[in-house]
Amino acid sequence: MMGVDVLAGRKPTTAPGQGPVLEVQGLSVEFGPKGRSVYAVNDVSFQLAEGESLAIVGESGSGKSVTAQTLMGLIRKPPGRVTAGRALYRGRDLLAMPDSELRQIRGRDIAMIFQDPMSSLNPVLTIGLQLTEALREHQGLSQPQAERQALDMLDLVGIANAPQRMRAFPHQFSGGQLQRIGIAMALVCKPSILIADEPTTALDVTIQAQIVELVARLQKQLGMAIIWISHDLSLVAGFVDRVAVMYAGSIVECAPVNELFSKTTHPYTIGLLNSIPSLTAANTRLVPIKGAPPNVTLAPTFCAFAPRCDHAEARCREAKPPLETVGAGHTTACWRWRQVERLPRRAAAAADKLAVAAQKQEPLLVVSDLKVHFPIRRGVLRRQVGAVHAVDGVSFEVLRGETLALVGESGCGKSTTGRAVLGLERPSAGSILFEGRDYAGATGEQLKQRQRDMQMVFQNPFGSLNPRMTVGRIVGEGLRAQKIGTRASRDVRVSELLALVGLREALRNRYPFELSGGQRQRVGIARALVANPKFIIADEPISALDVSIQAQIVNLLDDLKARLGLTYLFIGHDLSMIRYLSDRVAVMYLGRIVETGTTAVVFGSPLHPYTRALLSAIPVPDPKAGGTRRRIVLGGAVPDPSKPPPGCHFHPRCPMATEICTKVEPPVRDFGSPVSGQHLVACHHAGEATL
Amino acid sequence: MLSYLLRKLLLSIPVLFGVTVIVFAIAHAMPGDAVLAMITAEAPSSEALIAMRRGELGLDQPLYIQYLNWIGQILHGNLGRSFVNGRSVGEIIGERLPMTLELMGVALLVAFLVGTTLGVISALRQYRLTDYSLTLGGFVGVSIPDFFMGLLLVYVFALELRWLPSSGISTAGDSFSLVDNLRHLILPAAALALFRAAIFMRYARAGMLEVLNKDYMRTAKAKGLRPSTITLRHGLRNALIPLVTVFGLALPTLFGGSVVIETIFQWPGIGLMFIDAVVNRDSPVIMGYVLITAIIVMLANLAIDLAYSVLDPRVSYD
Amino acid sequence: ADGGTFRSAMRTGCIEMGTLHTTCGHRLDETVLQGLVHIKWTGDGVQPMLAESWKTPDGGKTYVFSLRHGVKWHDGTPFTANDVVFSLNLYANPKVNSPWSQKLSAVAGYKAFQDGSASSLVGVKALDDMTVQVELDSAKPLWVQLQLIAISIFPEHILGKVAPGDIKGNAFWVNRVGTGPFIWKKYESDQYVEVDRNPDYFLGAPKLDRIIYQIYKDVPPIIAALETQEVDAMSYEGGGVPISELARLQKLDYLTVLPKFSAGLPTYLQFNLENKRFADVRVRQAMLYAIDRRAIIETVKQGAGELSNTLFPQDWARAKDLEPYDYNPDKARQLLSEAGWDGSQPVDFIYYYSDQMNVDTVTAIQSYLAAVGVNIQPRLLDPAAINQTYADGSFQMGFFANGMGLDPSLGSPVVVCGAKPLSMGYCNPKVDELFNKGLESADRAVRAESYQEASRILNKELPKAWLWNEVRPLAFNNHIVGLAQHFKEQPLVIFNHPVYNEVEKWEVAK
Amino acid sequence: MTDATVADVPVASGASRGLWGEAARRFLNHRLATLGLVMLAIIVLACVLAPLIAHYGPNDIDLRGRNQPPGGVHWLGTDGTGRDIFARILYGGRISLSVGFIAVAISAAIGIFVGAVAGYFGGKVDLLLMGLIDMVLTFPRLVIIIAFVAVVGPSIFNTMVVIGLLSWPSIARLTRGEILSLRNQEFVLAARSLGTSPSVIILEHILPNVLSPILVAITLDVATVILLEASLSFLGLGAQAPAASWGNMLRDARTLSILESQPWMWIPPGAMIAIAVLSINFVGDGLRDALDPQHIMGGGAK
Ligand SMILES: Nc1ncnc2c1ncn2[C@@H]1O[C@H](COP(=O)(O)OP(=O)(O)OP(=O)(O)O)[C@@H](O)[C@H]1O
Ligand SMILES: Nc1ncnc2c1ncn2[C@@H]1O[C@H](COP(=O)(O)OP(=O)(O)OP(=O)(O)O)[C@@H](O)[C@H]1O
Ligand SMILES: [Mg+2]
Ligand SMILES: [Mg+2]
Repeated sequence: MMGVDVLAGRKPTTAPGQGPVLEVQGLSVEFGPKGRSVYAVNDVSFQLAEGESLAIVGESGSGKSVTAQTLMGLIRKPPGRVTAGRALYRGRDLLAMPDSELRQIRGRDIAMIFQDPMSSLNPVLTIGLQLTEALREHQGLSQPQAERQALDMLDLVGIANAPQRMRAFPHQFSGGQLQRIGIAMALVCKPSILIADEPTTALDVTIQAQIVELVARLQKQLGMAIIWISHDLSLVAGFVDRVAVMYAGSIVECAPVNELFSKTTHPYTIGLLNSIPSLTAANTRLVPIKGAPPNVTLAPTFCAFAPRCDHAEARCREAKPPLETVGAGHTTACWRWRQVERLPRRAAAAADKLAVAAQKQEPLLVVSDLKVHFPIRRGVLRRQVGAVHAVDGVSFEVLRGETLALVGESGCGKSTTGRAVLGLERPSAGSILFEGRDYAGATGEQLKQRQRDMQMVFQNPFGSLNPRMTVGRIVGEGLRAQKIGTRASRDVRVSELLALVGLREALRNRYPFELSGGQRQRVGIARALVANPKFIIADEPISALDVSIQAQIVNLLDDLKARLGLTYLFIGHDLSMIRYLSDRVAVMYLGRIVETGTTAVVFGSPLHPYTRALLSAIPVPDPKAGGTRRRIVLGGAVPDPSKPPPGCHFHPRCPMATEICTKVEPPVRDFGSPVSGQHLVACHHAGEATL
Repeated sequence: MLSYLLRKLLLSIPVLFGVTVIVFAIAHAMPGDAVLAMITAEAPSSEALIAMRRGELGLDQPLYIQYLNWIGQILHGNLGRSFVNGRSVGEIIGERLPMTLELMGVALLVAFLVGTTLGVISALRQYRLTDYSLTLGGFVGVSIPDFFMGLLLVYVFALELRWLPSSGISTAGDSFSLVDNLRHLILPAAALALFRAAIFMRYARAGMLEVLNKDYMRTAKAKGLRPSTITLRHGLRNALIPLVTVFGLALPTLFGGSVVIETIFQWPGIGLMFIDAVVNRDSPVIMGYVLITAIIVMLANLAIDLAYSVLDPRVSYD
Repeated sequence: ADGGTFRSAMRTGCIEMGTLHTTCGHRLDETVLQGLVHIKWTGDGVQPMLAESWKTPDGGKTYVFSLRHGVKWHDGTPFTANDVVFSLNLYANPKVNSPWSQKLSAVAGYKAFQDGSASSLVGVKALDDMTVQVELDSAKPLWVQLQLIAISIFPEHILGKVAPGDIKGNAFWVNRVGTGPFIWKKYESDQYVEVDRNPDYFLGAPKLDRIIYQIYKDVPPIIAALETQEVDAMSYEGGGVPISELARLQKLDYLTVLPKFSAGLPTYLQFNLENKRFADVRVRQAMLYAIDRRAIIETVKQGAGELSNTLFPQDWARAKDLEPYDYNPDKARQLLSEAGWDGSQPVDFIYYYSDQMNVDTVTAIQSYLAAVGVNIQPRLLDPAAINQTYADGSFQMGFFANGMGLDPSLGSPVVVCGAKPLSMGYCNPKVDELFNKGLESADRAVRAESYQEASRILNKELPKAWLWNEVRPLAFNNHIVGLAQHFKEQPLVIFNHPVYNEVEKWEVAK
Repeated sequence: MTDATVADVPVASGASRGLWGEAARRFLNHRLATLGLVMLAIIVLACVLAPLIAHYGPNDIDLRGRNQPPGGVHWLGTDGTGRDIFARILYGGRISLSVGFIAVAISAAIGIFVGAVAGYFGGKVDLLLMGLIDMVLTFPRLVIIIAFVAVVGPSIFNTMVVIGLLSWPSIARLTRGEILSLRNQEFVLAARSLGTSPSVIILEHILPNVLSPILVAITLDVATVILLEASLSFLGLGAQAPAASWGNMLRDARTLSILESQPWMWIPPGAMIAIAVLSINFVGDGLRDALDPQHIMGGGAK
């Protein structure tokens, strides 16, 4: 797989630790006109040694990308402005050199992988061209030569059938493949520094694991220094040497990775760690960072975290703390780091999570053998030539008062299932019984009743709110649609709900674009709750949110469930969150449910090979654990739901697959016990220990 | 793709049918007919003569019969004969269409090239002096009606500077030479093109601005490519895609514009033919014109769909 | 020989239909196809062309034409009496359906031919190879001068092979073979007709190498082309120089501009006399009093019009003691109120000259009429619509002109009884009688009496409100010798008839 | 779009201000747009108040005072029949602008309706309406106008109606496209799942969100139609003499002598068209920016 000559051309590098290849000093970047500046990056300094890997983490908008892009001269000027600082690459200041000179360094010496693989590739050019153009530009290679190198690189990142794929266009690849191509493109000139700007955020958990693995391996093989930008501390914990935590444009803490976890000194870092649900300690309440993300339009003359910090004192609001050295290679920017450090990591606010009676209840929703097929039409007469088997025979129950989580990778049919349950999608087969009644074909009053009882919280907090309606109108819409109450009583109810989800009354007349992500999602929840539903389908309600805000929303959903006795169907792919908030889990793969059981059982003793792979891909915010856990990295990408493989849908990617799997659809078997409850698994080999 | 084209073509049949029915009805509702149009005071015609002429041309039959006759001819691949001079409409159009296509083609091409180039420049220099002056110039260009633009151009380039001939398709009586033809083409093509160039410029600017913000532009820059490569290969290629639609929408209006321009510059294309046909109530010619232009517009739209799928590999028509 | 090229602007495209079916383009014809006789360009008689001479032994009932010897068609075939017989029959053939067939309505057997009971004109006979006899139904002393001049002679050996029904639009018309001074060379539709020198022309070989008739639809390009010397003549066929461009062209020393060339075109306000509103003669008179025609001629028309108060443009046909209808709005108002005119009703007013001067004229008329309480609403129509409007009488007033430069008798269609649609319901038997009398003699003095009397009646009764006789400014490039001189001496445009203009004598200045 | 960027925008300003108020504020902050609006307002006002502003009627001829250059009494000079150019510009503006506005109002009404129906209901309805759209798009607009005007007579009102009836397909297409992309947006699904009726969904959720690109198209169309009227005037199909429109004033000035030596006859109508077109487009740009909530979120956000 690894082409020998790929590495042969590599310039000799010094070993890690031998003097910095990149040294950033006091970098500050602002956007917009003077006087109304956005202070995106404030006085950022760090060093990168040859061959070292550094992670920069921080919530969205904290200035990670701007920092990286400034180094490569990629920010647009105007509106961007570098107001101070130097960035020395092997002694030469990247910020001071003319663009023509910087162009020589870009791509050749410092390369970048971008966040969204689809949008960062040019959709109208073949990937062959996009891979070779940098080689031809920088190394003056001929097209055939460049193509050979590009092919080797594609092999290296694991794109099968590379020669043919060179002529394909970006849209013909899956997300994971695209990101591999993005990596190949960055590495093709063998740079000495690789900057990876959230290269996996747009990808699925299983694919994410593949990519992380790949980059870590390549970094070792090629011996380059790497800056890995992420907002997910747990993701990077396993493989980087050092971590820099950014907040509001500044680095607030920078430490070797082990030390960051063991000896955390900055309150923000602590907050970050706390808001991540732990895989080991279930059923503890999440601890969100209070307040909203910082206002970066204020000049950075004080500690930007102070408004959200429990330890803040007057000094914090007046002067910006300098980066102080705490230990070897460990710096922090907090006036009170000594006190902070001494404090114990805040114990999770104990088990105030209401223990919902896990006893058997009658089911609220029974879905049996649900199929949703989308026709594919072709030809002159638009005949139907096939179907996307988005949901292909799904059965499950949701019990009154419980939270059932539906998990699975992107495109496996989770949303479609949810929409079918809600009646937004017409099932091709199967039945959906809600409170024992089948609403298929229901009209008028009946339908209204179900619409009142069953609601959905949508995936995308921005897309699901009409940008031109005020919060008040949005929340009240359900009441108006259902013709509930008078105008005045509706107003009262809206106020109630705003209070319930923790939104100030003053927000009522605002428009969605004036809200933060967390606030928007609360509006979505309030809207769903307004007509007193019994059942809520939450379609990935937190996946678009920042870590620190995710915790807020999850806690809110939890509280509401307890207070209002709601039942949830929670759709998601973030397994650590799901583990935290669900009572039972159903794992979906390509239109079918492969495993169902109580959360404890599914997470504790998964039986389906897909579930196992999924679980192993969960990043753990602990470098030590990350090092020891065995990861099962699945090969291949999600297959096409219009041509699902025969037999067990999972067999092409399954390490345990045998003859029978390719032919016979596995029956659902119950491996449960009276103690652990039902544990349904659809696998021929379930229970066999080998994996 | 093929089946998409077939389907589009199939769909276009009822559309064409609708167009012709309506135009036929309207053309016949115009006051006077081909026979009356030919009468002049110098050679007054008797009622009997008029009736006889009407009979000859089939104008005495009910409208739907006339239409069915016409359609019948069309199905035999025959566009009928001109009421005025009895020549085959297919032949007349065959003679003149190339002229119109030459004029429109060159005008469209020039408008597209000039408009796109200026639009790209304008976008790259957004909110600078160049951008503002191009925008302003563009709007002035958009504000001058074709016929006045034609006169202005003739005044400046034919009368004052004497660089170019004032009208016609070639020097009358000289044997055809391409250079001569092109010299005659410049002014009418420019009169048609200027307005459209301004429109293309607006769209190209908007398209380019949109593309400039795309992530892949940043990727291209991060690869250390030359600015020109970035602008042309990565930027323009993508910015062209929405422009293609504008290109397609420009066609029907271009036919309208060419009627005016052909009249002003005595360009012997189908626009000039059409105006005469209207005056003469020469409905076979009017219908021929309508049918041909509708077909051209449709084919052009198909071609644009094709161009779309070439320019944008993501588009697939199935 | 390097005789050079003469380029003439022509504002029509009516070539493809052919001579038999067009009422325009006859100027072109005279250089290729010719008739037995043409009008002399001085307007004072006819010029023998293919007929060398003719006699009428019985005072205008029978005409015997001796044809010119040695004339050859451009393809070398000799011209004979057969061609003449063939051509006259072609004009009268009902299958050809020519608008000119009326010109032969006096020929014996015309009716029978037209209604299908005869297969040719019995009145037309070839006495021998070079002699043709035409017999009329009754004596018409002016028949040759007034009717025959509009008839061209076609080659029987070519068109004889074409079925009469297919004559219209035949390829012959874009590749004509004639006997004239120039040989048809090339026709480019909507571009030009090129004709080359005929060295064998019977009146002497032309000095010019070729003539190119450049076709234009729009007037401004002709002006531009004149200025850039891309064309040499803006004459009648070009529609004349727009008044607004006159001054501009007059400044150019290489052009001769004739600013006041009489077009023989009486211009008038048309009344739909079948409409009661215009039945009272006082209403019609009031309209003339209301309009300051002198002011319009001086300003809008820049002098391009001769005030006129009756139908005839020919001096000799007009009485001297006509009512002048000088501008007098008070009188107009008084007449209108006497006639009980209802000014609150708008008047539908149609016109079809779309050039700026005429549009301005209509504007001025509208304004003058409004001042006395006649509220006209102008409506610009194209010829087909005008004819339809005439046919169904769906209008009230209009602004029109009719060409009749050649002879006062040509005015009859606009005033005689029942001459629908142009007479608009006017009928005065006395006028009809005078028109008939005017054709009974060839002597101008005798004829003048009848026409002058008619002019008096028309002046009083105003079936149309005569405004002026149109004048067309023409312009010619001086480097064509003979061209401008020729038009300078021509008294008026002899509307739309082939004129012997001595084109073979013109040349390009060296 | 990440949420943090949103939070960067100061949201402190008055909470009770409505979207339209907000849009108006943003619109007024758009320098070119306000300039456009002010110019347009001046033009429209001047045309409406023409009788108060102009000393002359638009059709008051003065044959002895024709072709006068601009000066004392006739601010912009006189034309070939001595009519006051300034008065004609003002009265002509009434026709030109109302042609623009009325024709576009007609086409916008039809276009938005057809587009909304096709886009929202999809399926057979969509197919049918798309066929109709294609048909009208391939209509030779000029042919129909010429023929139609010949049938019902040349009146500017007729012309406006025909232009309106023929110009809607592009707006319909635009609307349909926008709606197709909105139809499955989660906020629409959300409304459906709440039981909101289709008409309310179209009116409250969809139309307000597709309005801004459509408004831009509409403003561009107004400009195009003003020019189309000019072209029609050239063919004698526009406003009928003696009524003035900017288009037929230009047509009247279409001679070389006027072009060369009487510029006061063509520069004013030409300039008025240019200024009107420019202002309308500025207003259009401004409207787009003002109605686009993402616009204010600034920067490179798309
Ligand atoms: N072109 C720009 N104009 C104005 N502000 C900008 C621009 N680009 C970035 N910013 C601002 O700079 C700040 C830092 O942005 P940056 O993209 O670096 O965040 P990030 O840490 O990469 O966040 P994410 O995780 O969302 O990618 C943000 O507040 C952002 O709004
Ligand atoms: N209207 C539709 N027509 C055709 N195919 C569809 C349609 N809607 C969804 N699909 C396909 O059905 C499959 C399941 O889609 P669905 O949205 O349910 O996935 P998901 O599990 O929610 O994924 P994600 O995590 O990305 O939201 C996908 O392959 C999708 O492309
Ligand atoms: Mg970023
Ligand atoms: Mg989904």
